[in-house]
Amino acid sequence: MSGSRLTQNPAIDPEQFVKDVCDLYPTKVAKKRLKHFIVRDPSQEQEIEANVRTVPGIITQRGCCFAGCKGVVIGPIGDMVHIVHGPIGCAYYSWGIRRNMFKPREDGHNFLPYCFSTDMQDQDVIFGGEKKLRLAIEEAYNIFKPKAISVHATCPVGLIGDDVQAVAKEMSGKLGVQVLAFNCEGYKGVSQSGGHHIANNKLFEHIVGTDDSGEEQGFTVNLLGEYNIGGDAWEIERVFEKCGIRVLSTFSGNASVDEMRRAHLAQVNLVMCHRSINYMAEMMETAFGIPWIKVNFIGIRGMAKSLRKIAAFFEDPDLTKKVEAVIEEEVAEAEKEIAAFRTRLQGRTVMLFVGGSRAHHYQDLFKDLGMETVVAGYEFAHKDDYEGRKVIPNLKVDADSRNIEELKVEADPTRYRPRKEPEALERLKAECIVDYYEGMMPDMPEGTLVIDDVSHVELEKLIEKFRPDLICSGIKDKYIIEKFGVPSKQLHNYDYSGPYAGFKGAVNFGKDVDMMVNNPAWKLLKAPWQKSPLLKAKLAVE
Amino acid sequence: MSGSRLTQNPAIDPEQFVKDVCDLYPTKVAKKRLKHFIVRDPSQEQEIEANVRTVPGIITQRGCCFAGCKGVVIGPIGDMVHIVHGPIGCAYYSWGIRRNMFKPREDGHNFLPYCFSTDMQDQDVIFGGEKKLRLAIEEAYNIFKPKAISVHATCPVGLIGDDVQAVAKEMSGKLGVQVLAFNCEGYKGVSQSGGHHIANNKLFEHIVGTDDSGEEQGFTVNLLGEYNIGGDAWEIERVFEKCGIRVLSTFSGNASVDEMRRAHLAQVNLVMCHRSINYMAEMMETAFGIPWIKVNFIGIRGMAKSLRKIAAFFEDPDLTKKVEAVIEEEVAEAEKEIAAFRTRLQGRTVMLFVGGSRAHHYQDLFKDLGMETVVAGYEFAHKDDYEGRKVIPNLKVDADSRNIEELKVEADPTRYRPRKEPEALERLKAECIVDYYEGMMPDMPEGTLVIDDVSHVELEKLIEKFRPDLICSGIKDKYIIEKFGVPSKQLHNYDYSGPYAGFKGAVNFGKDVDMMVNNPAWKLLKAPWQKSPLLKAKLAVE
Amino acid sequence: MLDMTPKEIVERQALRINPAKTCQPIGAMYAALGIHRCLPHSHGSQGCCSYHRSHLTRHYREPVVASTSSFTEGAAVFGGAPNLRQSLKTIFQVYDPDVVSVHTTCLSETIGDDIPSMIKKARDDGLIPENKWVIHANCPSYVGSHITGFSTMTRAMVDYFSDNGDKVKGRINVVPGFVEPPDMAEIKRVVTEMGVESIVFPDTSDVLNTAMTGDYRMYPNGGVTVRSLMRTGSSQATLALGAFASEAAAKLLETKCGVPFQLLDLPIGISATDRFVQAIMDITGAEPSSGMVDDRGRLLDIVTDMQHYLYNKKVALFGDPDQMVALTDFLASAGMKPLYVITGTPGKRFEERVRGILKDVVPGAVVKAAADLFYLHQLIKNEPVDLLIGNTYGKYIARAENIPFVRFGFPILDRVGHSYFPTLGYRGGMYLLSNIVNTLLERKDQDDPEERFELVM
Amino acid sequence: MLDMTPKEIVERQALRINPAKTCQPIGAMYAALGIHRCLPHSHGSQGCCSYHRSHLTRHYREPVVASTSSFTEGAAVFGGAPNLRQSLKTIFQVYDPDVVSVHTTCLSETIGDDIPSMIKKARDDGLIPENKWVIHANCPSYVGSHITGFSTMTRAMVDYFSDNGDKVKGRINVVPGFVEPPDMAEIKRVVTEMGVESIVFPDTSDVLNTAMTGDYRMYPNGGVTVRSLMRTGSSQATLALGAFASEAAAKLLETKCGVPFQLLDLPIGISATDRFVQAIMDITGAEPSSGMVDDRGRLLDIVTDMQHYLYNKKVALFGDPDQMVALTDFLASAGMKPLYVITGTPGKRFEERVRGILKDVVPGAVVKAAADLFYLHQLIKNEPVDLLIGNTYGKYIARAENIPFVRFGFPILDRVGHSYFPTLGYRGGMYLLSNIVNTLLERKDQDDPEERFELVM
Repeated sequence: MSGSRLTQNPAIDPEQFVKDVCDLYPTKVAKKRLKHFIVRDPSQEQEIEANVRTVPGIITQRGCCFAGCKGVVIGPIGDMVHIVHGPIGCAYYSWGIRRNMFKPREDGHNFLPYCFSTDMQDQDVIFGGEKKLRLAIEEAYNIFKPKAISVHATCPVGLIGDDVQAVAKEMSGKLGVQVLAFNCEGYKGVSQSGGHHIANNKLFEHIVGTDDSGEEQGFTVNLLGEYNIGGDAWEIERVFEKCGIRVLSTFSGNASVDEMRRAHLAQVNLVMCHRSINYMAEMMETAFGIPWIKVNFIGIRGMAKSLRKIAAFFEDPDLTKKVEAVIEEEVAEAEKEIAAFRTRLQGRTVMLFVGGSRAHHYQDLFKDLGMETVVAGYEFAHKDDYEGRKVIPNLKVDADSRNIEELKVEADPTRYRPRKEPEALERLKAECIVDYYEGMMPDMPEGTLVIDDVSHVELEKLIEKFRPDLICSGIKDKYIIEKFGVPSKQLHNYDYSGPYAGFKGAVNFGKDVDMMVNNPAWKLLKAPWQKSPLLKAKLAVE
Repeated sequence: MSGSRLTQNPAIDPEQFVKDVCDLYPTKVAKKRLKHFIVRDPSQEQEIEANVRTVPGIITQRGCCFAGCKGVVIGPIGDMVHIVHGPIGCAYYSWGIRRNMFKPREDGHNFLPYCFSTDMQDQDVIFGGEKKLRLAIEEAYNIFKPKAISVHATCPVGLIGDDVQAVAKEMSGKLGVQVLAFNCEGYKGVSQSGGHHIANNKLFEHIVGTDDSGEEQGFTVNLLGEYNIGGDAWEIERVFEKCGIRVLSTFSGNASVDEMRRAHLAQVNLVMCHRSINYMAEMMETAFGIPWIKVNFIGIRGMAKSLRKIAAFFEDPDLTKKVEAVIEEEVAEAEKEIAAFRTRLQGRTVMLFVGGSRAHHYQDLFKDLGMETVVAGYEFAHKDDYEGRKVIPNLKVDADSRNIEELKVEADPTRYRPRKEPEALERLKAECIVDYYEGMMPDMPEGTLVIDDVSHVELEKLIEKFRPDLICSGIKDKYIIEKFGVPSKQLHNYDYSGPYAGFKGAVNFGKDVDMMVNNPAWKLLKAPWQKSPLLKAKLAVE
Repeated sequence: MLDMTPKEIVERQALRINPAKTCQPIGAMYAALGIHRCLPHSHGSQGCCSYHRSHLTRHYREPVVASTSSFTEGAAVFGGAPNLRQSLKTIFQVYDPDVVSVHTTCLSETIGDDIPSMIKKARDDGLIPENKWVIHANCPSYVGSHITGFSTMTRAMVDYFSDNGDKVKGRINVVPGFVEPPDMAEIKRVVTEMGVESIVFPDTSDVLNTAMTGDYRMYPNGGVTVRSLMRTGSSQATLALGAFASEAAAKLLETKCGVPFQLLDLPIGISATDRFVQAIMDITGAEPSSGMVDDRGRLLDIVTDMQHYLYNKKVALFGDPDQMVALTDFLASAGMKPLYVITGTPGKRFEERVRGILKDVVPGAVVKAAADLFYLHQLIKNEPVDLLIGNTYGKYIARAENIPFVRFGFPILDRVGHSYFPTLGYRGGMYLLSNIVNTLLERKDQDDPEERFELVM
Repeated sequence: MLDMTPKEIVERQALRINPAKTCQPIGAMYAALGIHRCLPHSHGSQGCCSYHRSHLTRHYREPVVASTSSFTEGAAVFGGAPNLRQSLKTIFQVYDPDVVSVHTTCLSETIGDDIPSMIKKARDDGLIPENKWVIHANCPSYVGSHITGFSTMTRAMVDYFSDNGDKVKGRINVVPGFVEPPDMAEIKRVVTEMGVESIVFPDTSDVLNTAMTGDYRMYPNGGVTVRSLMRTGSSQATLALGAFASEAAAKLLETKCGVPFQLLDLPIGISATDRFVQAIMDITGAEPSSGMVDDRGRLLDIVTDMQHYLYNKKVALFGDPDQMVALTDFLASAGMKPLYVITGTPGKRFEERVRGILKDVVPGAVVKAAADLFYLHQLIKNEPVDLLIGNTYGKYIARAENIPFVRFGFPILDRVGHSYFPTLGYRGGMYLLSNIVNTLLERKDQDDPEERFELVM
């Protein structure tokens, strides 16, 4: 592909566009924002600014630390009671909206449709909320007898000085049930991202590796950073099962806390959402000797490629054969089914502004559909998600990042077990199969735009200037985009559809994109009289 | 009861009311209509005009001969295919609206939710419709393989001279399935009543007594003129079963044609709707020796009384004991359950304009509820329904009645079997238990009004003058009455409720009447500002 | 439910099973109720009048008053002239309408009663008071359907009342067709909002959706007045909405009074309403109000917002031909797939029109006039659909095949709303489409397994 | 579904499970969107703004634009003044609103940020352009509920804008409360139809139910203008609809500008709407239009027509307090039995009012403020109901207990209609009641055994 659609139109100079857009801001703000734009030039090592504060007043997609911790990583664990400690809102807004699906296990425990909060009142803010939190944990335990309880601190909790860790420990002892406390107050960090890290840390410290029971045989994996939105994890597991690969635990889609406790028994970790879960992958490798593979199960070819990476890791001829057979069968079927969509979508343009990984993942799938990603960016990613993990050593730690604890991890004295001979591991690393993520930018061709933490006004201008055929974003942008007459696909919640992962998911996605892009309703934006000047009909008596 | 509410109000002279209402008509019409009004004076033998033509232009409740035949008597037989021969309307309007319920028997045959018509077109009217009828019967047979088919002639069929009887006979022979043809063209007779008679005749001639198989033991009865509206027949059967009385067949609610064929094996016929089915009762007595009992299963006391009549007929001490036990139990329970309704309904007035029997039957039930029937009348009854069967010998046969065939019936040479010794039968007759119906009028106290074939304008005036608490009528009147702010209970279709028969039905009816009469919504007829003159509020700045 | 219906479809030439139409006179009666102070009169057996009144009453839950010639066997043999004379005498004395609309029935048509002569004689003999009118429509039930009767009675309004005269620029006639009272009101509202004077006829709004006040009025406030009907002849143009129900009247008005007409689809959905609005603009030069344009955009907004639940959904629809044409167009434009489109009313024109709409969208669609619900059910048994749209009689099929069901059309006997909320125009489209979407969502909620039960949809 | 919920009810003092309320700021944001060209600004962490925008967007399926002070740990420690200053700078340059409405959050409230001083300083420092306004509302999330936030922001409109002045006879203010855009439009329509001039504030109609036209406008046509808000101080009187959402603003307007107010129930159903109309009559001497009286009668007609399906039906309802009060009254007047009436918002006043309504009708009713859906579910497990009415979160209970469910209130995340069809006023009552009746009928159709499956209902 030589240059993107953006650069093929001589009337549009992307560099000029970036400049014009930033000029809308106050000068100092403009200077900051400029660094979040890249007009791709693959011949250069390009650097983008990411994971820094959003300038106050800018209308951003971003959320808070609590959202990243409770909302993204911890909330999906379905057989735990997750208590939000704070005023009612934070619990309320993170209740049932993310479509992280869960099927209860044999014990029937399922707290996913529930919302638990200490519903803090002014008295609690004035006199401290620890007492209420203690009582809330006890009430939750008495009513539900869950296997574990989590507590999530919200903004005021940190300020008034409630020691949620101490309360958790105390109640854990008193009730005999594990209580995990997360200090994920909303103001921490610059986006959801801090919350992911906090969640990773606590799960690693208190859950992973706490149950050594049972022998785990065969090609066992953990799915990390797969949240089972719209049932993605189930489609992945369907294919895995055909191949003979067994998922021990998922972080944290359809997750059971019992299974997470035994995650350290797996052979390899598969990392889907690099941004939200790479901490866990790293820590588990250090502590237990489990390497990780960056996978992307989104897209037909992406799925096939990821399966091959897994096979390559295990270096088992039978598995490789089985994987290849499954790929052949599933790809053929999927390709057949998307053919019609592809015909109708070929050459259409798309922009992606979403999350910390999906804006990259879905580019594979759009390629399968013949669509061109002309602009892409993340909401809360770090530089390594754009430029690859190679930049990590050089990341500067600013005040906002420093607030999020970096655990010191060492090899677990009893549980560390290298999964590969050192040379094999080195080879896999050299082949970029293991412990490797190259970031989004290498996949973005010349002349495309990369935009970090896109703002409302930037989105408006992008649409006006480039009028893409589709924009993938979240709920807050969706109807703004669509009022322009441009279809907008929510890639957080899949517009209440899914699964989109795996082979069948790709077909499903193709169907949904075809529906949105080619919906006849878009032809009705203008009434006939708005399209052509008023015609006096032959009937009119003059 | 000394005089009705109507006469207790000195400001209202019912006689004057009748005169005033009739004065609204053209003189000749007024003279005719006057004969349809009776202000009850039990000290006199009062005569009412009934079963005569409605004057054209008068807005009447009445329907046609087809409605009486297909709609009332034949349509409810659920395991037959009923084909309407004519333009589409007659089949369409008689499709599924009457709430005659049916449960299929073991063979699963159930044609109740279906509507069959020859959908006659102009070509058929011009060239004759027999060919199409033949084909329609054949198609019906080929598709459904029913046990029997009926054909119902509509207005134009008679005029163009289609010989439906001949076609039925021919197709019956050809297909080997019984085909009954009914010459029930809409213009025959003066109301639905002619259609009942036509239906009775054909069923008697071709269905009843055509299957002698099996022995029928015990206290066997047929329910005649019970159409299972809202499940009435099922409630009656529930009580019968408790008593040990067995229903062989019902004419024609929840009716199976197979069971009707064996109706002649029963011990006694129980006549509910005297008007629509008395022909059958009479003919079966003549042909098979089955006496009939006029029953009324509507109302707690009515039900009890009817059960006692049946026991009296069978003269079996065990049955009598059982019946008394059932009555004791059921009456106590029902009385308990209606007590609250009765408290709220006591003394309320009701008018009844419905059918050929229900305007009488329901008076019993309203008495149970403490309500007073102040005006009542039938839609299509004959003089005997008002004045009792004693007047039958003196009825004059006019041109309209003469059109409806009167079958000559004789004792069946092989099937006639007297159910009672002659003296026992005579005694039962003398006790008014058997072959006796006294009509509605004896139950109407002094000063109440009896009105035959009430018209729209009469109804309006009745409401304006007497403002009853409830009027029972049909769908055409319902909303007219309610626009006056007076609740109107449909006694044809029970307002989609029921059952109303039997003990539980009476309770159910009490509940429904209480709901209608005491519904708080009636208090909202007028807005506050319509009730009191405009008040300038204290807020108004003058 | 409907367990007797076999899957295998065999052609029927004679037997109609579970019709999707009824007979002419009820349509004539309904149309006539749209004239202010008009008493419909059924010239035939009592049963016709009783059935038609009952059926309309069940649909509207409102008083439906009409009289009958109460034919007996004598009239059937010797003709109904005396019955009609007696009727007129009784009616004018007792019920005092401004207009008596006589419609025939299959009986009087088969007899061959000559209604115009009878009316003339009645007039000559003084049976019709001064300033009172008797009009008539021939309604042979064995031709067409209830839509035909409606069309004929509407045409009779032109025939009896429309006066030729100098054309009043900017005033239009709208013949709305066999639609609901709130639809007729909505048409009036929209045209008025464009600042255009209109005469809508017939007009059953405020006749068949009246208030509960404790005061019964035999002739409610609504209905087109005789005076307005007379003035239809001097309007600038006529918009006939629907070929089957409305074209005949408009055509006669052109012939009789030289008022040109445009035949339009019923304004169901965006495009058809656009064409309706455009036609008014073309004729009068008026512009749609900003509120109307907003409503248009709101309707489109529902389509795009909820496209996930609409797109590619297979729909079976049945009903009256003008409704089916416009509805098919609307559903297809919203991304749905009308797989079966059925009307009971005969008419090749219907099939051609609907097939034209579906040509590129659902090439395999089954489109059939003069068809019935038994056939539709069999089609569904052979290839199921995701949604059924039609009148109340569809509920048997919906239950038998477990298909979500939206009630639309005539009659609706088992739900409320159709008397109050229009389905015509942009606003009506919002109501109809919300109903469709919510029905599909309700079903999805029922079907979804517990782990896929959605909070947000 | 909800299998973890035990039947046995134990008192909880600390743990809220499945709330029937949310926090203040979202209410403030919603109210502020009802000002023309206003950009709501959330003074707190980014998450608040994101959650509130997302939630409102899901409910309205419309753009909901708001900005945030994007607090980080530094701001939490040292206060949010610099963030607010930077925000105002950015906002006015980039988004050019007429009004910025700042609402606090639990974070900035706990910190103790003094917003009025910050605004004053920003104004003094020239950060607020000429003819632009910055207003504020304190929204401690740990007090009250979203209704409180709505009430406070509405009060702020009076505080910042209302000018005392000579009273204009015949002009009234209406504070509609936390109701839907079409409800606010319906109130305007009704008042206008009475010939009365009114200022309705806030007014989210044409803001949160806009058209799809292909042209995005960050500030849609709707919303009460600043000019109108200024003029509220010279209106003749204020009608405050709902004690919880609207009284505070009306009271302040009385104190500040001497405009007397009447506190009324939300006009849901016949009686409450009667009182609303009567109040306007009392104040202005205006009369209701005949169309309104007709609509009233139509609404009553639905009640009487469908009484068989409503009477004595046990209902559980939950939602915002003003809605619950009026709805309870409406349902009871239609013969239904509200057995459980729950709101998440705290307030003894609510309990007293609803108990008063139900005193004679359902003496055993459970009425509870500051309650939650877990409790409601347990109540239902102990004595089932025939119908559940509430926001989308009720769907879990409805599924768990297999109860027919009518969505009413905020939020509705899984159906359409609430953005377009009012539930206030006589017309709104028709929509709401039709919905209730049809839901009950749908259920009856599902439950009826085949032999009792009804064609006519």
